[in-house]
Amino acid sequence: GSDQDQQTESDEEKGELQEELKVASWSQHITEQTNLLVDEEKSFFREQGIDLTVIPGQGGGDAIKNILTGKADVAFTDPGSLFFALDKGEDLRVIYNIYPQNVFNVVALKESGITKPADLKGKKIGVYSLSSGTRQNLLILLNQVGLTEDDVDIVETGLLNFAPLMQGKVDATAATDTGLFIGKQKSLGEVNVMEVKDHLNFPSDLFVVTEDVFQQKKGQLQKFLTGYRNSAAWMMKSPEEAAKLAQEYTTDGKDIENNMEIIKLRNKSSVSSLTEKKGLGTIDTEKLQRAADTYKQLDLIDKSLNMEEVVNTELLPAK
Amino acid sequence: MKYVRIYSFLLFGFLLVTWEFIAGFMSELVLPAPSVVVFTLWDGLRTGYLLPHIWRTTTEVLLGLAYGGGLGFILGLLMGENEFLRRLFYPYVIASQAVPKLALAPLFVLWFDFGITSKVVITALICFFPLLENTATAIQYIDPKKMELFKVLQATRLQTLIRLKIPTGLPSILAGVRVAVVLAVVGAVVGEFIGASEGLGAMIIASQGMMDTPLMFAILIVLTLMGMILYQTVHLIEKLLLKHYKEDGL
Amino acid sequence: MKYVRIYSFLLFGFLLVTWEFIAGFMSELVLPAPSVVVFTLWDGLRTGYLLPHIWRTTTEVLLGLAYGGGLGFILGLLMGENEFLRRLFYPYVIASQAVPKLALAPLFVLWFDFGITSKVVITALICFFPLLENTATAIQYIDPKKMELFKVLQATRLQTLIRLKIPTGLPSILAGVRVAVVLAVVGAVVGEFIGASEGLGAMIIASQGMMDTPLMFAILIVLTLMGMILYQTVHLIEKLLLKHYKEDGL
Amino acid sequence: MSYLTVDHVSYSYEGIENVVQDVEWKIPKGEFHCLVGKSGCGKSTLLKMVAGLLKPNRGEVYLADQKVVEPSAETGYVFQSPTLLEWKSVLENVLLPISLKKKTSKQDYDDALSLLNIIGLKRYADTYPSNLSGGQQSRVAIARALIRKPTMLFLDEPFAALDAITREGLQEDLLKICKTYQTTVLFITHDIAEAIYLSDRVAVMEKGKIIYNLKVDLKKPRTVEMRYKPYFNEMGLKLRKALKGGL
Amino acid sequence: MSYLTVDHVSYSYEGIENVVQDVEWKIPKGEFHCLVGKSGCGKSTLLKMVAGLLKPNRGEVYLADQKVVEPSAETGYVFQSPTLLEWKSVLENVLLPISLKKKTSKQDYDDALSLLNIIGLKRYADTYPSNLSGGQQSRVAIARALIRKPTMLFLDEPFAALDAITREGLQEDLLKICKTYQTTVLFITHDIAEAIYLSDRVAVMEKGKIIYNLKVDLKKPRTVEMRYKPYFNEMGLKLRKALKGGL
Ligand SMILES: Nc1ncnc2c1ncn2[C@@H]1O[C@H](COP(=O)(O)OP(=O)(O)OP(=O)(O)O)[C@@H](O)[C@H]1O
Ligand SMILES: Nc1ncnc2c1ncn2[C@@H]1O[C@H](COP(=O)(O)OP(=O)(O)OP(=O)(O)O)[C@@H](O)[C@H]1O
Ligand SMILES: Cc1ncc(C[n+]2csc(CCO)c2C)c(N)n1
Ligand SMILES: [Mg+2]
Ligand SMILES: [Mg+2]
Repeated sequence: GSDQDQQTESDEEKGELQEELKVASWSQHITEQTNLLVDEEKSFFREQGIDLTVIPGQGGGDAIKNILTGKADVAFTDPGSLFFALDKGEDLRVIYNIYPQNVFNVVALKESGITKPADLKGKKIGVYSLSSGTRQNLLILLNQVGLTEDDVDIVETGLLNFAPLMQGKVDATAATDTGLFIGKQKSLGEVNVMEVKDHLNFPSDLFVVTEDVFQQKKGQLQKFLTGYRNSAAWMMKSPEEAAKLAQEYTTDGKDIENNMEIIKLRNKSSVSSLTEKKGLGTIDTEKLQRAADTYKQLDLIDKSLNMEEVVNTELLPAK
Repeated sequence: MKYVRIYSFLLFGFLLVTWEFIAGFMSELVLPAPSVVVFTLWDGLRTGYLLPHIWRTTTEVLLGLAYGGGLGFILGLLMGENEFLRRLFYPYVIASQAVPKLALAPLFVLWFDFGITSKVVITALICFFPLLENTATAIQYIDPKKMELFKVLQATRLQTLIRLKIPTGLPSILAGVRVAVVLAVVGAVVGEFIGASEGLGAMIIASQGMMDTPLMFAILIVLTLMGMILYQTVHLIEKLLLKHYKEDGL
Repeated sequence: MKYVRIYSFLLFGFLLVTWEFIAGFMSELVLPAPSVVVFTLWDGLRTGYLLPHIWRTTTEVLLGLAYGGGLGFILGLLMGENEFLRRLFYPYVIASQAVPKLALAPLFVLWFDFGITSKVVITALICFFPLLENTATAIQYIDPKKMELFKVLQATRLQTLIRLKIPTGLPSILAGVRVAVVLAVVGAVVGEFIGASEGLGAMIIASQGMMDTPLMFAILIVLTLMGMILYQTVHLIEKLLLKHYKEDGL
Repeated sequence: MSYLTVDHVSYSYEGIENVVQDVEWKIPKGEFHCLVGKSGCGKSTLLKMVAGLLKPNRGEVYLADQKVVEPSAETGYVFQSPTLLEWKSVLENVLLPISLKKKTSKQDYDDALSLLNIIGLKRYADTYPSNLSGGQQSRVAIARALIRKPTMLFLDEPFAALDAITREGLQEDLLKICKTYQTTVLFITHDIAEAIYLSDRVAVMEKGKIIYNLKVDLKKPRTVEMRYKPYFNEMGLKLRKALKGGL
Repeated sequence: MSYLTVDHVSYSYEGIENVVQDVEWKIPKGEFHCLVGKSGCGKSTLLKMVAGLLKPNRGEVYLADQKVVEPSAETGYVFQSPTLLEWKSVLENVLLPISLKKKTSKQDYDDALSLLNIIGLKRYADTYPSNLSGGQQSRVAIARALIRKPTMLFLDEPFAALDAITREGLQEDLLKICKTYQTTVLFITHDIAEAIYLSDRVAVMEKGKIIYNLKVDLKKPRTVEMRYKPYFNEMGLKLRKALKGGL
């Protein structure tokens, strides 16, 4: 309908062919994804001939469902959700490593004396919700020191997860780097932080596509990845500008100072020694494999997954 | 009318078949086939896996209904009777309804606890409004002749309420109860979305986290059945109470 | 009655002061003081930060109300009139209500889209039930003498419905509308929880993500006001329509 | 040839048998028949059946040779209780039968006002029923039955709530209207004098059966003097006797 | 000494002025007074005011020397329309006034049944009001007003829906009951003969004013023959004249 008309109109203006591409995100439009959201302003994707739409969602599962039903072409999702979908027999491809660093952590108040994962035994630990990455990563952390879900008391706290911690209603809470930053802003006080990446560092988010889309839209996907890489590079180079744009283009980017810090954190998690070498987005298949094996070990999934078959690097432009 | 069962059955069958058919084209993650869902449900019941959750949610629904329904009815009576109270407190009643409980849920957990209380409070808060509104409305529109009768018989205000206004308003009040019982189920589940590790709402979240859509649908079926059983119970009670009200002359 | 405004004001003031007082002992994260909340709200309005979200949610609420209310009213009429339809479709109506909409989110996005449609559908789905239930109930309990009158005047079924049953059932139907408008606000917000980047529901999620409780409260206040304005509008319409119904003889 | 033919009808309510038993009745076109009988004997039930509101268990009813299965457009009916719509003004209530058939015209409006004038309620046209006295309400119900100028009128104690003077005035008006439009009338009353004064024929009902049937041989138009004639008294006594318990 | 004293009362409804105008009335203990008047003249309004249901705009009402501000436990009231509770059986409807005051006893129950017997509805005790004929319903309303053995009775056309025979029977019963319990009665009727037969005094109302007041000098207890005495006819004519339009 009218979308189409507008489309052709702007095509004519630009005098080049714009191809539509939809990315389904695990979240709403948030500051840490500013680079994905500012195409109107910065044209990272339009320069590549891609007309990008970002579809919001609630959780990595939504992102995957959206590509499975054809509502979107690319999913911006976490490895956990990828594993679950693969476990259910879906045919998916990983094409880009958005955040090679694991951003999850477990936070305890300084006075609690909890400093290492083993101290968590028998404690009450908060997670965002039973479907959240905080829970899965907490399990992984516990697993690394030989603990299971039964050794601790996991409670859901909702997004305000630091409030119960401050009130002493929980002994520790599972969170992410950005969550912890915001918590500290809200006078969380002195805390001990146990980073999951110190125990099992696997990527936090990936671009995932279905096999069908992968086969049919290779060219477009390639352009998209180039665009994304450029946008990520831009966000690293000029976080101030990104922080400012976030105010307009995101739902939560109210405060420019905070935006700046969050963007810096994400910039940090976008790089690893591997990406330094081979360029942004390079997929660390081995680490993904270890993560998948851990999920299997934790009984979160039934099948043994082979990441070699899932990961595809051919679309990623060389550095 | 006697064929309604047959048509009902046919319609149900048709819907099931359509669903099964459509599901054939879709990923199980998005729309599992009814056969798969029923199997999952059966499995969950057989192994007893679902039972504690069903039990927990049922408890919350019933407690929430008792408190919320009771409160809604009593407040409805007070506010229907007394314009002063109505004007004084109605803004707060509406506020309590217009606020999405899901947003308050994290705070409820902080204000109350992680246990059953916060869920019962949410359930009660959600289901008290239809009863309040219907009760308050019903007892305001009473045949003035009957009001005169009770006045001439020196009925006290309470007697007029209990012996005239409530009986006359019963159909409308019960319509409110029917809305309330169905909302109560939603209320309990929404309450369990946050801060629970047991109950069908928590199960939904967990199943979503694991992308186990068949399990989620199985739970939704349990919830639907729960709502229907509650609704039918009210319907039966109504049939008994309103034998002499049925006024449809057609 | 004329002092009700004063009391109302006093009560409001008292509640505010209490809240401010209690908030003094609490982290802003758990319970922000009203002064802080009002400042945040004012700031959000002044800078225009909240306006597009308010606009978006209002649109969804109004559209959802129009569709859901219309559907509920019409289905209520059909099901109140026709026992066959009632028995055939009621199970599905209840099912649609007992299922938590939040859980069905992915399906909604699949069937409709991630834009405004899915939120309008959810809003409509949530607010159609009270209207359906109240309408169906109201038009079933009609004075048999009036039914006889319309029969003797050879009124068609449709005329009897429009000229007798609906006018008689109006108080109860409007009670349903009042419940519906308030639920509509909740519906739109829940719809926006699913996956939206605009609207007050999305803002709530974002504010929680930012742990910005004052902002969340400011949004809840906006939502409350929205519910109250809608409720009051219905109330005004009711006053106009029901001038000759007011039967309270006290 | 009779206009209304009641052919051996019977009726039972659920649980109450033989409320009307095997009633036969013929009313020729333009005639005015009355039905009297003790309270609860089945008069209203018979009237509803004849008008097509209730379906006889046995027997049939014909109006102008058409079998009656539902109320017809030719009939006007006044119920035992006024049954007005509270949310409509008096005028709107009177116009209701017309407005259910078509858009009301200026003519209908004038007709309604002139009927309101006859029943003495013209100045209450814009009042709402709940502000009327009992007798005023029943008069509105009468006007409502007449507005469509029916060829067949069924009236169930229409004047019961009226004082002697108003009642007599309306009796005259009713007779005049019926004469003008050749209306056939079946009229239930508790007032024996009223029955004699108005009718060509009076029937007495007891326990669902017509037990007595009296032809009234008085000239038309009736005059007030007739009421005090011995023949009138005689008829009255006959009817009283029949009413009191068989012949 | 009068039992009921109506002291120059007036009443206006919103928008309708002077529905009752400056009415004065005294009813001595045990007397039976009737009020007649054209439809809409203000009878029901006056009765409601006297019973304490409406507050006079001017003037006052005293019952047994107590100022009437609200209905008292001493009074029974029959409304112009029966107004029964549809969800209660006939027996429960009759017992309503008692059950509002206390737990009903076996005695009350027997009283109710014997009243139902008097009004001829004993076998309908367990029926619901919607299954009764119009006249049957109004009889239930009468029984309901009598169940508490009031010392003061207000009746608003209680017999309007009844046939002559049933009506006469109930007139006798009413007179008997009133005599037994020394009940004071204010009775509205449209039937002039009924007014004369029942009352010690008949008042005629017009446009809210009492324009005529007639003492009935007939022996008590009344007998059927009295109805046909010339004195009876004479009274009737006087009242008719008053009703018809002033004296
Ligand atoms: N509730 C009311 N509001 C306004 N006006 C009223 C109300 N009730 C009665 N009236 C008016 O007051 C006048 C007297 O009414 P009332 O009922 O006293 O008459 P009535 O003498 O009892 O007549 P009837 O014999 O027809 O019952 C009437 O003109 C009527 O229109
Ligand atoms: N809807 C009903 N359901 C069951 N029984 C009824 C119904 N209506 C009337 N009856 C019974 O049928 C009998 C006749 O009632 P009907 O109304 O025909 O009497 P009626 O002659 O009109 O009396 P009245 O003069 O008191 O109006 C009564 O005994 C009554 O109890
Ligand atoms: C940087 C980053 N932070 C948080 C999440 C959220 N998340 C991680 S796993 C998981 C559970 C499955 O949905 C969710 C919601 C993310 N994807 N990326
Ligand atoms: Mg009758
Ligand atoms: Mg009156």
